[in-house]
Amino acid sequence: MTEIFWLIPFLPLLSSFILAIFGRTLPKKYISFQACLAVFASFIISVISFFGLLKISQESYPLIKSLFTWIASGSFTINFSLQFDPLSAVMAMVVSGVGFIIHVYSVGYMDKDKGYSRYFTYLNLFTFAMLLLVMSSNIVLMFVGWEGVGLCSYLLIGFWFEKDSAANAGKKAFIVTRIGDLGFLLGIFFIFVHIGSAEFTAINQAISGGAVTQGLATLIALLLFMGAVGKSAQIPLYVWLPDAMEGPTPVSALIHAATMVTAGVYMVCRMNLLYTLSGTAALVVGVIGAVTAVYAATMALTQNDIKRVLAYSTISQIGYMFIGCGVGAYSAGMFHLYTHAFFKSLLFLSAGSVMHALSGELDMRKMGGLRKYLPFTYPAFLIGAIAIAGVPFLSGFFSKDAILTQAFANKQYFIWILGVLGAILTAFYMFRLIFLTFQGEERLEPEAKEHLHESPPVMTIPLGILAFFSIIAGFIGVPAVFGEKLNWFNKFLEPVMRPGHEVHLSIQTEWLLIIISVAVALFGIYLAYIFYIKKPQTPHQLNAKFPYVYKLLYNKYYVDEIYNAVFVKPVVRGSEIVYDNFDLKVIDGAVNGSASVTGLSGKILSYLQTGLIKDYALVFLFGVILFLGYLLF
Amino acid sequence: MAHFLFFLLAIVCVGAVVGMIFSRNQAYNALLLVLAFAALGGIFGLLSAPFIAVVQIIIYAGAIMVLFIFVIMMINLREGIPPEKKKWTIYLSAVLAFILIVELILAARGSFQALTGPGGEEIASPKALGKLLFTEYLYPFEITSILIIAALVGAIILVKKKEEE
Amino acid sequence: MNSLFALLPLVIIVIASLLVLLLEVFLKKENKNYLGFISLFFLIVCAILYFRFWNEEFSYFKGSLVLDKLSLFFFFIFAVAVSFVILLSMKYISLQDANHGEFYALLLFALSGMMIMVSSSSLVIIFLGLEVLSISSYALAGLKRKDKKSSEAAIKYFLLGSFASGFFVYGLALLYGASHSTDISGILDYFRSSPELSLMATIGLGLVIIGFGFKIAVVPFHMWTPDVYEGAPTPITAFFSIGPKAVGFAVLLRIFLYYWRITPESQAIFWLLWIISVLTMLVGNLIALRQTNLKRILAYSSIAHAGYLMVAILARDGSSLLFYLAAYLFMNLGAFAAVIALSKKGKEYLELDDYAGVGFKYPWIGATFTIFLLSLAGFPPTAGFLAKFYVFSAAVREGLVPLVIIGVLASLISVFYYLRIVVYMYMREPSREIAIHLENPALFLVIFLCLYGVLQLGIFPGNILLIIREAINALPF
Amino acid sequence: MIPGSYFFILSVILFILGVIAFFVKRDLITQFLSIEVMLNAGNLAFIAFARALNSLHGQVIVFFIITVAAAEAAVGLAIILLIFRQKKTIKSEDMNLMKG
Repeated sequence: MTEIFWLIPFLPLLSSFILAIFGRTLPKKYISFQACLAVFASFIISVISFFGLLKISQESYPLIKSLFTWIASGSFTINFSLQFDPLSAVMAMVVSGVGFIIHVYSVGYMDKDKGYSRYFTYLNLFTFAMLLLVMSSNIVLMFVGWEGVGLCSYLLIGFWFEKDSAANAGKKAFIVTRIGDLGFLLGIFFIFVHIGSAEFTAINQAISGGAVTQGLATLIALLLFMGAVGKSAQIPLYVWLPDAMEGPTPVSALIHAATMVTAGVYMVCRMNLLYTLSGTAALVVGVIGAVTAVYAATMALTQNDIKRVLAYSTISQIGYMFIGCGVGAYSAGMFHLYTHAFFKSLLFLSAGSVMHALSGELDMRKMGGLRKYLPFTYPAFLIGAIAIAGVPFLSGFFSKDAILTQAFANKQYFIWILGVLGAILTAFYMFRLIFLTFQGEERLEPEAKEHLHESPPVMTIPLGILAFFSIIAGFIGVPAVFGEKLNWFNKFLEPVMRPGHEVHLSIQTEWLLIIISVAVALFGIYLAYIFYIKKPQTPHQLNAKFPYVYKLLYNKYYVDEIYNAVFVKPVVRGSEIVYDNFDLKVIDGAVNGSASVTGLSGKILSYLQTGLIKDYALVFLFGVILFLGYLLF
Repeated sequence: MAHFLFFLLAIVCVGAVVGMIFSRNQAYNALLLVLAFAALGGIFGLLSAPFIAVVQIIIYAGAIMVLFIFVIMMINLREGIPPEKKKWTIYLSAVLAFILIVELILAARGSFQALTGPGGEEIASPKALGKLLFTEYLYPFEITSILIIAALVGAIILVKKKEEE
Repeated sequence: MNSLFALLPLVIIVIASLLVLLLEVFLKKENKNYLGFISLFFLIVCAILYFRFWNEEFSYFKGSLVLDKLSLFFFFIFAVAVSFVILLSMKYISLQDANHGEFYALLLFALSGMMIMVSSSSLVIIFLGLEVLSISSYALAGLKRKDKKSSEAAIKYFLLGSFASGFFVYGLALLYGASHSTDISGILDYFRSSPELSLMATIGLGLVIIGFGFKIAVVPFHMWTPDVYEGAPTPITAFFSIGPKAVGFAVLLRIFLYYWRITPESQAIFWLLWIISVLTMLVGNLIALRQTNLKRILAYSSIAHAGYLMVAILARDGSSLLFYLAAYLFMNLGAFAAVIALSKKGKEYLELDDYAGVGFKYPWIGATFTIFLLSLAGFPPTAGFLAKFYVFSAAVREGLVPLVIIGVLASLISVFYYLRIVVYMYMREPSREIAIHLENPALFLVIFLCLYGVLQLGIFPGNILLIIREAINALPF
Repeated sequence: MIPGSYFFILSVILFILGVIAFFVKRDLITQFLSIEVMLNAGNLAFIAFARALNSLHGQVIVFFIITVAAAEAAVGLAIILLIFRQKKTIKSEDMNLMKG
């Protein structure tokens, strides 16, 4: 049964073709049925193939299905071939599984949209490209998927192109990620030229056979990482992701949280031997990941747009994944990718449900107290938030803990500290989001309140499923302290990622680290609680009711003030300053600036094009003279 | 004598082209060029190329330039078009032309010796030329027929009056 | 095979054009499409003949006519290009009031010029072929006789083209004087054997390269391109963007594949071409950003593509050059076909604003145009991606890493303007009403074939790569 | 016997004069005439080299170049005529409908 794994990407492609050609004439019900079915079938085949994979011996990994010879040029050939190994299996299941759930959710979410068939065409096409990306057996074919997901992301961000901002955001996403792709492509060229093959197995053989020098490995690894930085929205190429939230929310959940943006992490894991060989490259990956994790988290602190908070949170979480890769704990990175897919898409879909209820409102300042109106969405969101904050024993706790433990174990203390700092911020901004949205007083617009309603089952059931997985998904990779044998995930990925730097700490240290991360998470939640729930009313209420405990509580309030003044205020204020000055002006400005510089040089050059024959001949003559002059001297 | 003839023809040729540059009447321009090309034909004769010299005078100075003059007559502008008014174009092109002349002469300076080398005295008879043309150069000779047909078709297509006009 | 038989395809093409000229007189106006079919028929006959020649000997008329596999490959490219252009023109010339039978005749003359050029190693014959091509092209550019832009395009092309020819002839004279030969192999032998006179020869070679540089439109010899492309009748623009370019590169390939090998120490021309390639890629793409006229955008894009092709010349890699040309043929002609599709009687829609909402109004045209544009921008899995991939990986293999970085950057810039067209088609509300003439089966056939070509070359390039490798390996040196 | 270099220098001068005339003159016909001058300079160079090399090939090539010039003249003048009919002008700078 395992041999049919090559069908996995092609079912959505087929469906996408059918929808592209006949979509306008088909009834809505059929469109959604077919689109979901195709992805679901892919999921089923992935699961079957996965179990098939478990049965066969590790020596026969990876399973390769070569469909045809794609490029044959002189000494090397590139096959259009797919491979299935533990890494691909995990990714394929995540992509098709989460993809299926989001397809179902979209049925409800996009119900009234006029571009219904177009939407599912794109979404299916995206699923195909993403599956191709994770299942291709060589880096060139992977690049095909890589560009394909970029294209679909562009189409889907700009889906509501009537809004100028959406069209622009789509373009921005596309262009910025292409900057990264520049590096990726160059990396491929170098692999091509120096290793002579693009197949992952051959590349790995060349690396483990010592055919690749460290310098070359560093060069290639850094070039490839450039592509990952663009695609996975890390510093400095992250600017497109917050803007990408202009797209429909399910798209944000699927592409800009669960799958496409993690392609960079997947790629680094796929090339893990290369990064293990080059210490420099690994360090760069780790540092960029750590800095991004903290930086994006501070950005998230002050956003008022619910989806933008989640977007920055995604950037930050992907930073964690890169920390994992950077310190050599690739399977920890993958593990976080896997859990993150569940809880982040859960968060996005819940946010979508909130928006749906409020007729598209995104501003948290106009929400509040939604808890009682959205009895299903609220707990779903809460589960997601707890998971991402790292509260035991939800999925996010295990994966984040695995990454931080490995960072510590590899003596990357700087990265570890940044990671811990990021964890506090994560808990803080997530619960700020919860409190502002669901708790506290209602700040709704009157007309929004009128048709406030919980979403239909076709949307809430996916929420339920994702919530369920957000809770339990982590148990396949529990830390070593709970038992050596329990970390099944690590062991499963071991054939692909021969443990490079994975170091085992003593039980005590590991407990300590776990306690730290739990404490950190709770501390963040507590801060958010004080800051957004308690502070507004507490002082005078307490003062009136309980005069004698007043002093104590007053003191406590005093502590809050200290927190407020010493910790929260500076961070928040700093976040605002950084957002306004650095994020918007420097990085965004640099992106826009380079665009306008290119535009300007085009303008200047086109002034030369005067339309006069004589001027053209003059340029020609200039060319001749310089040409001959160069030849003479 | 040969030297004298050469310098005479060269001065006529260059003078006619310079005259064309300064003249503002197109008919004069064309006539001056007839003169220049005829003089050039003489120079070809000095270079032991009698057949080409004749061709130059009959075809170039005769046929081609007459074509020009016909068109100039047809267009018949009331007033001539004076040379370029934008001074910088003239200066710039003069400077560029000067650089070009230096470059070309620099390029060829090593070959001046070879250019005056011995063995250039043999008169190329039209017979030898014709033989070469119809043996070794038969293929390009046939190609010129395509060239001329294409030119004729192109010219006619562009200027013929349409039936409905 | 005897040498007269080897001339047969050329003779057939010339006879075909004469026949078309003759029949033009007798055919009624509404039957002029027959002329197109007649031309197509002869083209196919010619292609079959060339197909038969594939494994024959290859040199006739003392090397004046070289039917090696390289020239045969180029014949096929030209045959495909010209037949596509003929199919594109059939409706166009009646819609745009240019219904001349001579149209096809001139096109066939241009084709014969290109055939002469690629199948010879004598620069004199190449020059004659170039002139046959150019003279037909000048006339073709001016074919919309009532359109002022068209005749302006013709005069610009003509004057600048003749200006460039003047330099070419002078360069040829210098080469002849220095090397005693006008044959490519003779000249290159001279370069190998006697370096003492090589300054004049190098300058001569430089001027000859400039002459071809004009034809293939590389910066700074490109200035004519956008205006001529804009003014010429659109199918002719499509022809200009591929025909003269391919033929120019064919000759450059013949010169340089050998030249690099015999003068490895001669760096001057190499670096000149390097600079030209960089300038071409950057200038073409940068100016294209500011254009709003589709034909001008495609004109600048064709300049940029000449830059990428130049990279292949610099990488000394013939097969990637041939593959790029084949891919470029399909994607560029496809794009032009989509532009031509958007026209009605007496009116062409060429401004970007006209394209707003086209993707929804004419979904097929929109979708295929998008694919062609993506291919031009170099997206996998289209032909354009593989073509760039080949060229750039060949360049990396030769150690031209900075060139490749610039090239990839330039193609990054190009994404802006290609996507802008897509954005207009799919993401703008139509600002004005456009109505197009849709009954044009020949044009849709071309679009379909180009689409097939783009995908075939992008996904299953195996066969054509085999052919290309044979063509390159069969080169005498 | 006159040194070949004289002829060569004359040809260079003629060529450059042709180039200058192309930029100085403002009507299409005379600009075209300037190109003819450039072509003739090329012819002169060919014949000078032909004599120096004692080979007839140069002369044959000149024969072809004259043919080319004739063909170009036919098409070029036709285009100029077409322009004149449309615009009633043959000033070079009036050809400016397209730019940018």
